[in-house]
Amino acid sequence: MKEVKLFLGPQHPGMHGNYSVHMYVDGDIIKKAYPLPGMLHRGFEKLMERRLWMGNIALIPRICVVEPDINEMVYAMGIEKLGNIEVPERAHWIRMIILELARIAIHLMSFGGIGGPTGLYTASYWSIADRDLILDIFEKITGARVYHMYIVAGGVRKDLPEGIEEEIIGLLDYLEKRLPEYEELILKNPIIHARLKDNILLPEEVVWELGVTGIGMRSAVDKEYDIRKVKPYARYDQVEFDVPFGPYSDAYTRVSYKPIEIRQSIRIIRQSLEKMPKEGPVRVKISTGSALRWTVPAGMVYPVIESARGEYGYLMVSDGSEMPYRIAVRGASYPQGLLGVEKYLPGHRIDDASLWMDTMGVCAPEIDR
Amino acid sequence: MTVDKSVFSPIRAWKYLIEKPVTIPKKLVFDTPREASDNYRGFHINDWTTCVGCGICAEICPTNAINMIEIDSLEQSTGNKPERPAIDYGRCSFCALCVDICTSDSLSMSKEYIHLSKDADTFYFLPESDGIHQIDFDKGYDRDEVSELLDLERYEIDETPIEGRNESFIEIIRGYSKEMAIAEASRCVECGVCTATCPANMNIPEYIRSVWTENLEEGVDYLYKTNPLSNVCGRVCTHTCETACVIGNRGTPVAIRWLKRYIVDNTPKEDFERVVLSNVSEKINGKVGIIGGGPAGLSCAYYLRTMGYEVDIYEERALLGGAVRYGVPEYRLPEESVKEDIEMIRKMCVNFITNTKVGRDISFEEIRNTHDAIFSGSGNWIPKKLKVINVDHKDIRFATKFLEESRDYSRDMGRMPEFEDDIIVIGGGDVSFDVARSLARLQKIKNGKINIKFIARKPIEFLAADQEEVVEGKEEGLELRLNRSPVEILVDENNKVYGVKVAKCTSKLSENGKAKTTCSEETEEIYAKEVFMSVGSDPDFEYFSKEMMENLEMDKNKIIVEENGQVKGYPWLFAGGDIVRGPDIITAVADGHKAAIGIDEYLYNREKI
Amino acid sequence: MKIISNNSKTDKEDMRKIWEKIGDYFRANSIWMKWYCTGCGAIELPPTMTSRFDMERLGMGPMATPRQADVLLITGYLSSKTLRRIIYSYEQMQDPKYVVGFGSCTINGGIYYDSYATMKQLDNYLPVDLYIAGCMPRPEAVMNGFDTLISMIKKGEANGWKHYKENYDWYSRNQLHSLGEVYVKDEFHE
Amino acid sequence: MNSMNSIYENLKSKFNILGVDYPDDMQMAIDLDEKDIHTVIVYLKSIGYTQLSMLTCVDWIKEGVFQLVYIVFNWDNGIHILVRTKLDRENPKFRTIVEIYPGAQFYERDVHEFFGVEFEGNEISYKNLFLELWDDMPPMRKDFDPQKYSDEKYAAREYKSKFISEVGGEK
Amino acid sequence: MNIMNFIYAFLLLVFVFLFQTSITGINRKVMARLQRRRGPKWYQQFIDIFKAMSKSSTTHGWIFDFGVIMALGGIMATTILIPIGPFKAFADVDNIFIVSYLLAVGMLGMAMSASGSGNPWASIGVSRALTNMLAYDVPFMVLIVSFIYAFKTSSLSGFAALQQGAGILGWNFFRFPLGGIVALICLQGMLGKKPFDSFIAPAEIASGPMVEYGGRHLGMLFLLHEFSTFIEVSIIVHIFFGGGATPLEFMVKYALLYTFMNIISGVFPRFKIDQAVKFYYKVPLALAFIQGLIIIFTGLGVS
Repeated sequence: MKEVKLFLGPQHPGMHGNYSVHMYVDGDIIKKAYPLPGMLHRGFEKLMERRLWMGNIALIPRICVVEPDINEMVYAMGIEKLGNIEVPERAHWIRMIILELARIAIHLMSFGGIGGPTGLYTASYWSIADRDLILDIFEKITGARVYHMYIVAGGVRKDLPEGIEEEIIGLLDYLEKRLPEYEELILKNPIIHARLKDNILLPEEVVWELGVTGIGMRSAVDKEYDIRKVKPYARYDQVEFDVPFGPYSDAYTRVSYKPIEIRQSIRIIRQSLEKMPKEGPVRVKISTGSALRWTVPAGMVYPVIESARGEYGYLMVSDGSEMPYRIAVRGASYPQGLLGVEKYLPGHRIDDASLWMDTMGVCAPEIDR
Repeated sequence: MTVDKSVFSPIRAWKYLIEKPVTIPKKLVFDTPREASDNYRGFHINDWTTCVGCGICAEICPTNAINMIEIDSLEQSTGNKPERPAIDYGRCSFCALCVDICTSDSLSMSKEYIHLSKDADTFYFLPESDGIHQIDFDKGYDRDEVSELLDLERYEIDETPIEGRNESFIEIIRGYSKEMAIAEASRCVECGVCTATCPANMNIPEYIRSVWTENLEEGVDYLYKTNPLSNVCGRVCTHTCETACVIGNRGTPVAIRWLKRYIVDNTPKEDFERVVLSNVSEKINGKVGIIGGGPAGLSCAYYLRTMGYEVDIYEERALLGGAVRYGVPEYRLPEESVKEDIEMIRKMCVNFITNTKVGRDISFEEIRNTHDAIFSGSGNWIPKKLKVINVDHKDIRFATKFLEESRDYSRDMGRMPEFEDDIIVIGGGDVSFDVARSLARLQKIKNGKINIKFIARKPIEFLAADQEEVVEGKEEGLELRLNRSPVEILVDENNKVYGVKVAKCTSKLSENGKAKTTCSEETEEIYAKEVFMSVGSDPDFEYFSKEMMENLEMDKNKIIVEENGQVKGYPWLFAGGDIVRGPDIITAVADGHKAAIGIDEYLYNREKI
Repeated sequence: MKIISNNSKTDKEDMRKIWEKIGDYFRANSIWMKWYCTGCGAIELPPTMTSRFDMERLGMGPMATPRQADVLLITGYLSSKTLRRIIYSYEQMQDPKYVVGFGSCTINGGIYYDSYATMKQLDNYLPVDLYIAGCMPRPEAVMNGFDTLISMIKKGEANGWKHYKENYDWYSRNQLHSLGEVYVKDEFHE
Repeated sequence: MNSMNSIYENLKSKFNILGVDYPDDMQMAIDLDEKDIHTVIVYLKSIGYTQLSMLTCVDWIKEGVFQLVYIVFNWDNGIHILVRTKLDRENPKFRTIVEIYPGAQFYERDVHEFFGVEFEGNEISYKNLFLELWDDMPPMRKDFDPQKYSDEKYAAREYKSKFISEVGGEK
Repeated sequence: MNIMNFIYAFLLLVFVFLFQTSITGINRKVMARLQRRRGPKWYQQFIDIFKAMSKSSTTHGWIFDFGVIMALGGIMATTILIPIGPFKAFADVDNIFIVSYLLAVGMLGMAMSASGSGNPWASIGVSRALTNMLAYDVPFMVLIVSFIYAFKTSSLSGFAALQQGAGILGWNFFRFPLGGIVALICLQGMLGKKPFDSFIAPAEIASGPMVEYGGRHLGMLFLLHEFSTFIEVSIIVHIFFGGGATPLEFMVKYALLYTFMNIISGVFPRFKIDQAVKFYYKVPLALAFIQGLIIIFTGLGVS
């Protein structure tokens, strides 16, 4: 039988972001699949070499649109490691609050986002509206909704505004109240069970073969493989939280981990608000002089953090001048988004293609850079 | 995990059929869009009254969105460029780095965030205090000390400790260490406001950059492009550049003078010489005579030599340098430094004819006849006198003469000048502090204690002298009697000066930004054995012929010249330095440079004819 | 609050026929946008579409295919690779069709002004009916933008599609200059 | 730090390591000759460094070399090892590691596309992935000027705003 | 049959269009509520249809054009057979088989047209739509056949008349609860609402059959959709909810039933097409058989 060629994306409602997969299908079964990235390629790595260390903070959040803060954090960590800079205590905790709020935001979006490929739009409408409340908090703290440019090398850009703690706690309370409703709607939905259970498997060998990290890895290898646990950054070693893990990774498990992680993030934020020093400096200068002449000592380092999709890191090289020499981005979804699509999307049905992209966590901008 | 699926569980979502939606009402979207948060990064606003047009916002902008637009209605002034930033919203990423780095605190962002248009040109806009649509919005994002991107505090320079400083003429400032110099240089933002303010228009940002990049040879090259007395100016310049420095708007200005000095002090001598002498050209047909070996003359000589002219300098005193060598005390400008600078000029094969006073040892006409052009930078050496009673008393001493003596003493070329152990210094400018502080040192050396009263009309903040001088003078034991205007020199029956009668004054800032001083009837008497007066000086034009004196256009004892230093009516005569405008070394250097260019042009044109 | 450019043709006599006016009324109140997230501005579209801002109040909604869509949202930067596909999509759309440029990148390249992969001026390649300032524009700004677009359509001012037809040569010359080839070679990488 | 020292000692006893660097207390960077890369990576994989986090390249144009950086990660002890080697910039060729880490396939394609390094044995890496109809040198090389390329291809806007003519010229 | 019948038929069409489109519009608001938002204006659906009609459109060959017209014609022809309460344009032709047959003509016309567009997504969508039709038709026909057997009538108004007078409990839905459930499940499939909308699934096959339609073609498709929705819901209202003694009663029942189906659709995702077929052949078909056996052998509920 003749194979039909189909384009999943870039302008396909099932595709999140400007990404494309070419599928050769036989009936409803995908026989071959080729990822086609690069629609969002902007040459970040080149552009970063042409901007000041400080000026790059405008650029880096844009590498991953849905979760910008991790970029700022990795970049800041890299500079701090190269320059041996000690970040003030309070800044560490503020960073954790920001990062975890961001994690909630993206998990909420992708948890409700499962409504997109499956047709449960109500979930998407709810989750994005609730995510917007987090963006409101971000706006109050950082001055922008999406691209915060808040975590900078040496600390954070501004201290927390007054009274924001109560607002954050209020939001967390609200989310805790809402989460069961999401679970009723999504996780307990029999048709979601029918669609996701035992579908889109990710066996342990595949994890190691591709280099998948994050929820996908943890749900498959039954180990607590989370950068926050394995090599804690900021003050993750001083808060208590659990990371969900398990031995069997199907689409349902991966989706069901998201509310669990949201709850753990809420727990981390609550502890952070409690343990954080109530005042004190939040930023140290990374270098002498004006920002036009901030330099970072020469060296090469690979700072890495846990994003919502897994290990996220930059290879940062400095030659001691006022601009980075080279920054290479390891997008967390690079393995599953390229080799994963090519090797493991075939065999699934067309119906599952966008579900595959969704539950594997493929984020186009961080692949394209 | 408990198995939990039920057809009925999703149906619970139906409860939202009767609950209120979370949608933001249309009114809050369209009529009065929701107010953004307090530090929202909306559109830019710029307070034009505080903006200095430094252009740092354009410099830091990671998107190249900011262009500086020249505004015709604004005027260039110290520390102020007639330019204002225009922002391209086809570029801007709303990162607010421009706000964080704004040197004058004028740029900030409002809570306004809606601009829609079919016309792309409207997205390029010149922010003023009222936003893009001339609608008042609250201020959004603004810089605070955490988000600060400038380094506002000056890095400590190594100084001689205060104790014992007044016991000798050893230089106070020891200079920057390498780390400190680089740190200080990194504070510079390369705006170039200083360049416009510097009389010599030195390439300040460039040489500071060369300190930062540790390429001092390049720095020397930049220095000598506009100033051949870098060693001197690295120590005693009046540094109007630092007054203008935009970092000074919110912090302490970059120590431009000390960085210049750092370059000179830390470049290896042979490199220094190589760089400087590489500019010298082969001699061409043309000979210029220079009257006065002061900064103006030396500068003129240097640049004439780089252009290839033969140069003779006529100097009245035994050593070249003029005010530099005879007017500035050793503790500020050590002999070594002056020597180095002058030696460098001598090495360029400039003829130094010392101990030759024009008009006395050689006539002006003779110089005129043997040279193609003349540059005069003879300087101000005749002291001015205050209009007070008994001012013509023979025992009153004046700054120029005393400084000369004291300088000769400190370089072991003369004996210690005479002075009493109880002295009043009348003044207010830098020179008067030079006098007072030199006297203090001499007193300390001679008597072991200091007794000097310093009288000035104005309070500290309005004194003409550098604030540093005032502070250091105080530290060294001067007794400041400010806000007092002398009205009479007290002379006793033996015709001996015994003090000064002063009127009490008050000063306040007037509308034009200058201090206005008014003195009351109330007087007091301050007693001392000797009075030094240092209230300025006048030029000595003895060497000009009578006819010339009549023809020269003068304004308050200053010769009026063309932009290039050419004296009106005498195309072969150029003048510069104190006899033209004063009041400081760097102006003289600048005049010398300009005159050199003017002379070159004049001679070139003459040859053509 | 709403600023529409001054040089739009408000003062020009309204030449539309009555049925065109009626058609414009319907077209203004039911704008379907094409579901294509071209750039990072797309991240503010979900909030705009969903419950918090509820774009459907304006009669707008996403559509899966270019044939059904009325408005093409260029949500930010356009890499040359995307631009090829955008041109394809635009030409597939049915008249009348509108283009809205989101944020800095569509106007003058934005933060990617020196990137080798992104274009700077959208209106060199496609006729743009409205630009929205911001990087990226907030949902409120987006909503106001749509509102402005609606009133422009009602007044018959959103005529980019006519302009595209009339100046097709100019546009296609620009497209060819920047892209080399507009033709999408989808197989090249497989 | 101790554990990293022991890893280093261990590696040193087996391989010829040209240099070592500790950028962080959970990271180690080792420099190798290009012929040793494969054996070291195989060895590292066998002792627990089962994940290839990244493979990328740095262009040291002044030295005339490309530096390949393989970052491998051991999830159990949280240590990243940066395995580095230098290639001649004029004729950059290397052998693929796809048979060791299959995940390297697209990283190698990436490096080929942006630096022009060829990986023998990974045929697919010769095809461009991100850039369509690319017509210049590999763009991540240091001697490539993106501004120039961009200006030639994509014209910048020339604004005709009112204030430019009203208050003065653009500087 | 005289000229009045045709005038009635025309008025009926106009009425159905206005009524069903308004109901759709109101239901969009209801769905919006469920999603915690306000939703569009109630007459938005009219604007959408007229807008689509006012736009230009591309043709992909005569099959593409003809299919749409054929589908619309077929569906409109079906619509005029549907009684609204006691009102009928043509007496005695509201036979369930005629209705089903004409409905299928409409569906096939659309399938033909969509295939004519040549877009692979459309082909997949069409094949899914037809599969879907096959899936829900089997249990539904089993049910209908047993009803015809029990009530000895095959006309819609006949079914309705039999239930009237006995109050709410006299409705077939309550007399034959198993059958009622099967009918609702099948109705969900007929309407193409979730969980049985895999043939238009935007996230999977980019709206499936509609992928190449734009402008006027799309407008006709929308009309088609409104009319076929009306037919499908009406059938169920007549057979299971007692039709209407007055047009108003019918309209109220109709609106409630349609809204109910819609809010069910709002909280469920969609089945994959193979799952949908499996589901229909498992649960509703079994239930339909059981219901049929009960009717045939025990007569329970037939009274």
